[in-house]
Amino acid sequence: MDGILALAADNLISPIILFFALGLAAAFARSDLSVPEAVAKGMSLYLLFAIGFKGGASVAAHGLDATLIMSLVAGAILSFLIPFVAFALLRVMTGLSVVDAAAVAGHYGSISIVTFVAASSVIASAGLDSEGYMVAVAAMMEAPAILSALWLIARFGGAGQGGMEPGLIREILLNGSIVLLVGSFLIGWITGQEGLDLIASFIVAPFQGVLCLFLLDMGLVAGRGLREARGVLRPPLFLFGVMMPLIGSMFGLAAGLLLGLSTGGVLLFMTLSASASYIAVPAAMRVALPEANPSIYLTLSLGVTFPFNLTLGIPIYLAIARTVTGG
Amino acid sequence: MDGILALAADNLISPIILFFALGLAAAFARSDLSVPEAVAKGMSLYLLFAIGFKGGASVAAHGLDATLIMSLVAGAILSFLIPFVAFALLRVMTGLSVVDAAAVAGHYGSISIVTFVAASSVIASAGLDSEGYMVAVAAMMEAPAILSALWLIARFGGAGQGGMEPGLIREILLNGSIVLLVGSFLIGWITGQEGLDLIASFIVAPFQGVLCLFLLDMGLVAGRGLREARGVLRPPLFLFGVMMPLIGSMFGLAAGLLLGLSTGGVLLFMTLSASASYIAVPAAMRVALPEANPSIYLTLSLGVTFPFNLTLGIPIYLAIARTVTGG
Amino acid sequence: MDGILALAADNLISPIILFFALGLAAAFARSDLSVPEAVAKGMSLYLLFAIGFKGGASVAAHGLDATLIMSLVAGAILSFLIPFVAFALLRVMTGLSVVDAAAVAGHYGSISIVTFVAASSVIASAGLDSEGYMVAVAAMMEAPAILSALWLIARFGGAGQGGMEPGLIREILLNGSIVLLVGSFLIGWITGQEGLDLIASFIVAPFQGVLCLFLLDMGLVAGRGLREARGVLRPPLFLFGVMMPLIGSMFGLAAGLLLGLSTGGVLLFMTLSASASYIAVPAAMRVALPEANPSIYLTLSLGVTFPFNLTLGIPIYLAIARTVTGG
Amino acid sequence: MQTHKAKRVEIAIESVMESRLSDALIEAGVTGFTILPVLGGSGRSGRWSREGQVSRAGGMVSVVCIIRPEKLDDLLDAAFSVVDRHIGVVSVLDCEVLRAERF
Amino acid sequence: MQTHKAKRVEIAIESVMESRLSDALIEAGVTGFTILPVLGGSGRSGRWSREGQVSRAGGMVSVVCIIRPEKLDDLLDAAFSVVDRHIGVVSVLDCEVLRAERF
Amino acid sequence: MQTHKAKRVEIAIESVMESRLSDALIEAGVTGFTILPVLGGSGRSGRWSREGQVSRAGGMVSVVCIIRPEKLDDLLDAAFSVVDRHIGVVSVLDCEVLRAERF
Ligand SMILES: Nc1ncnc2c1ncn2[C@@H]1O[C@H](COP(=O)(O)O)[C@@H](O)[C@H]1O
Ligand SMILES: Nc1ncnc2c1ncn2[C@@H]1O[C@H](COP(=O)(O)O)[C@@H](O)[C@H]1O
Ligand SMILES: Nc1ncnc2c1ncn2[C@@H]1O[C@H](COP(=O)(O)O)[C@@H](O)[C@H]1O
Ligand code: NA
Ligand code: NA
Ligand code: NA
Repeated sequence: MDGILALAADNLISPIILFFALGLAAAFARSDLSVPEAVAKGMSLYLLFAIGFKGGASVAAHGLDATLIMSLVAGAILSFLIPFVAFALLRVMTGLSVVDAAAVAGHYGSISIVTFVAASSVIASAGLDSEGYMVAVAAMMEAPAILSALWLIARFGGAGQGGMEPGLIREILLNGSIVLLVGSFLIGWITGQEGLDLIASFIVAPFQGVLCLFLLDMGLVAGRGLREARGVLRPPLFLFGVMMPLIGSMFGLAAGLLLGLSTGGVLLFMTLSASASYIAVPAAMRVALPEANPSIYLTLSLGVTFPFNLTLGIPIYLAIARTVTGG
Repeated sequence: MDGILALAADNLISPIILFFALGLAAAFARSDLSVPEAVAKGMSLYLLFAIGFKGGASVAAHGLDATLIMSLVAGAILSFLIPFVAFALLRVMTGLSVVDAAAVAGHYGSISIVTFVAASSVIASAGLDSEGYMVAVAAMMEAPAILSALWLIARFGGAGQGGMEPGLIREILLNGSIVLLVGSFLIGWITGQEGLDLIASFIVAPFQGVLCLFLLDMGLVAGRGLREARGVLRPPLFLFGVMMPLIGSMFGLAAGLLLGLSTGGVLLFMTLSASASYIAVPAAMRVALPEANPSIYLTLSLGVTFPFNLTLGIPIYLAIARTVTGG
Repeated sequence: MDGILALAADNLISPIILFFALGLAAAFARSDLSVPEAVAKGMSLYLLFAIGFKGGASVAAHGLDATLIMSLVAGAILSFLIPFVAFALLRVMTGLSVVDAAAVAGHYGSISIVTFVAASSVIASAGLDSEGYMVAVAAMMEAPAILSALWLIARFGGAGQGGMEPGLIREILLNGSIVLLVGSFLIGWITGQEGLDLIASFIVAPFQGVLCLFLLDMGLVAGRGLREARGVLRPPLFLFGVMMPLIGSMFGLAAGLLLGLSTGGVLLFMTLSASASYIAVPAAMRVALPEANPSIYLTLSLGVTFPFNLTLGIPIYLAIARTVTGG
Repeated sequence: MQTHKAKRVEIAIESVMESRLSDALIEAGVTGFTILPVLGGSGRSGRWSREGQVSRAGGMVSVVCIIRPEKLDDLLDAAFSVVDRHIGVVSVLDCEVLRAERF
Repeated sequence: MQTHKAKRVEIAIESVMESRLSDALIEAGVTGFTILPVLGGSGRSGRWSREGQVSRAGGMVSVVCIIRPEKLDDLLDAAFSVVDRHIGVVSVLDCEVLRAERF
Repeated sequence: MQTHKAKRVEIAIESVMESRLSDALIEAGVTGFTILPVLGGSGRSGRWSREGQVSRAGGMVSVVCIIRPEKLDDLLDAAFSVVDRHIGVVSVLDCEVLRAERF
């Protein structure tokens, strides 16, 4: 327990968390500080490019673990499954309508890649290692949850015209983040150490600094969202936003242990399961489920669960992963 | 004297000055070279982030000098005071109306952070050191001058409805540049050397290169401004734009000596006092003093004083600071 | 022959080519992956800044080769000349109208700076060297071809009101890419090794990484262009897009040998002659020759010739340059 | 200068729906449209601004079509079929155009 | 398709004044508006372009409100109170809207 | 609130032609205009989008001028002289403006 607290304290004064807090504070104080949309998008392309490539290069270096396929399958299953748990919890705990509950549930099955990146940083500073292909697992977990959300609607009613818009599946599977992450992973794998040497001073050295600036922007956005959506965030919803990642992480823990991953790998699986999407799933929900209220699902995933994971969640998952794997 | 000339010559062929000159030349030649707005804003966020953080880390390393608070107070006083000097000079030297003179005066009390950064580069290449908290002094000097300008209007008449728009004070104090600069300074201070090590390859190594590109853009903007505003720049105004920084620097010199700062610190105080704002103050003036002509104050601060400080001013201030402090 | 194939294979699995291929694939699959316009433009400014500066610094280091002036003259002549060859070929091989043929021809006399950069990377990884002033030759070759295209129209008729729009010449010569490339070249030359040391960690270390991201975007753009313009690309046109760079490279080879350049220099001359413009010339054509169909010339230069040079062309030119110069 | 009567239809719609709207318009025989970026706005679902968006889901665009008056109904039907369940504001103005042969 | 008469008001204003205008509009009971970016322009104070701006002070935005005709006067009063001392162009058009219940 | 009749002219034109159009407008005595960015569009020459452009040649802008009715013909002549051989859509609306002394 002391270990968790020390780790959490340590984590809380890392520059990336502090810049996130600065962004939150600036937004609450209604400062006009802002990062141009194009620059924020450019930084997110950079982060996807860098972690994808590094993951691939690490697979090239360590050889292909026999559990890669199994991990991908496990990721897909978790992404399908977690929305059902979230949906049940939401219907019991909160007064959300079927449509809103299904939409929120879809977000929690999917993942937040920035939370994944933050967990990777923590792994690195804890001197641990992790399976490079976890990046591919992350990509795998982005989409299936959306299908679960739509199935929940179709099953439990709610939206009159629910059902798949033509082309939506293709759009989800080929969304830019997935394509860039998977593509960079494959290129990193193909070009291996030689490729990494070529571009290391672009994707390795400045990575933490870019992450700081990016989290500053995330703080600004999350803070502005929370300020706008104060009304939405009643206590049961807030509670859900904190409990659900803890529950999700247990599924990730189970998967990681069954697969026999390293301590770092288990932590990453826990983090992926615990995190909630705020890019791919909201976009899909706007198309397929326009009746669902975006300020509910965005506030929960970006305003509550994301900061929770960043600050307290990851240290907790790490402590658990260490205890359980003995790593 | 020879020393100044040699230093100025040396300064004039540094890449950052030459890129500024390239931008000016391209603008005068009406080239369509331009830096996208979002990229320019991204670079300015980067510069604020980097100098704030480095300043904070340097305070963490060297311990907190007892003069920090005194320096902040001195900065605020200078920022309040210099507009009065500038206003008197403008009313005597030029035919500007009260409104325009007050608006211009406000700019000269405030500061230009890029000029500050350029002076820091000169300090580094001269092998000198400076107080890390000068970054906080820079932030402190941004806003008070605006109040002086508004007071001058209220006192000497001019704009019918002069006076504070509601919310303006908050906007000025929480403007993005100040928040990012101060926030990064604090984070640099909290995380110290460890934090700096983490992100040094983002904020230290590429800094000079980004500064070159940024000054290219400043040259383009200043050049286009000068071309548009040719008519405005009558000889007395031009003369003011060159004299005022020299006068301002003397106030900075006095403050630096009284506070007992290092040679580098004195140079920075001189530079801050000598420089004129072209971001925060123009924005505040558009809100509070729309009757003032923006092409007058922007042309003076960005088209005359900024290039003057960059090319001749800083070497002069350095020579003086060295002579006086014996550094 | 084996050497060429091995080299081509090696080239084909370099990260920059693979990222280009990723972009193409994403565009064909209609992924929504995209790089914001401002970020793409920022990266192209970075590339021009970096290669211009490095070229200049290299001239400062190796001293001024007597052949600089001769190379510039040769470049201008090639740029003037190649459009006539291209025009004749187009009129014989394809059914293009005079206007469209002249417009396309103008593109092939001019150059693609990204192809030049890719060839420079190949030179570096082959352990060769090249004349730093080839950057200036590249700038020199941008514009003359446009005049040839307009002359061809004036001579062979086609567009009723053909002829120079006032101001067009100035616009072409002072277009942003040329100004930044030449300006950075001169600044690199003036500030030499000292300047390079100052900004090397910005323009040298991360260069390859930025190039990867930039080529990802080029792949996306080329792929989207090809998808839109499927109809345009009849076999004779496609054939022209592959043959013309090979023919052009022979002119570059001749020039490089006559001038007695190094193996790397010859390769660069071949590459410049082989490459086709997709920035400066299309812009000029829209102003001066609006009757010409942009989807023909853009599809050819960006969709066919650019990928051809990037993947197969450069290895072929390198093999030839090595054989002929014995380098 | 000779001008011709036309209708100018402006549709503010979420960015995620843009390609669906474009496809519907083209299918309905609309020969041209122009898409303008939107920085922010306010409506029944509150205020938003582009700089406060991490999500592709948030932004909007404004689609402007100039058409012959007799095509208006087809266009509105097409637009309505997409906008119906979604956020979107559709407005129609009378205007005059040069070069009517282009529409 | 059933449409309803409305007014379309367009206000070009300096970016620094945007939040003050939005607040004034909302206070005047305007239920929705859309903000478009402006690249540049020309007026009595000369030409300007967004790429030639270091300063937040320089840019402009265009605010478009579609409202019921009877609300026009309130809106114009609100807009005028903000625009009065400042740079700004206010224009009003007649238009038709779908889904009038939204306004 | 007192308003005055005016014309609102909107010209969609390729970015490369923007400065030529601005010059022509100013020469024709147009006292002000506002330039809006365009994200993409569709026309006889196909669909395009700003994010799919390497080339400066590809983009368009939309130029909006509000003028006194009596100046309309001069403006249209000026616009037409630039747009004639080029891509471009010119439309004209009736509108009302505040502060007529500014036009
Ligand atoms: N009356 C209106 N005039 C102009 N734009 C509007 C209006 N109502 C809504 N909008 C735009 O449509 C978006 C969504 O509106 P709503 O669905 O009412 O929240 C707003 O954020 C505005 O950008
Ligand atoms: N007649 C007009 N039509 C359209 N926009 C205008 C007009 N007059 C002024 N503007 C816009 O308002 C800005 C400021 O105008 P001004 O105050 O006249 O300098 C200009 O830069 C234009 O963007
Ligand atoms: N009817 C129209 N309504 C609105 N914009 C149009 C229209 N026709 C063409 N445009 C715009 O003008 C561009 C060029 O049109 P075109 O010359 O027909 O290819 C298109 O890409 C659109 O941005
Ligand atoms: Na999850
Ligand atoms: Na000052
Ligand atoms: Na060529």
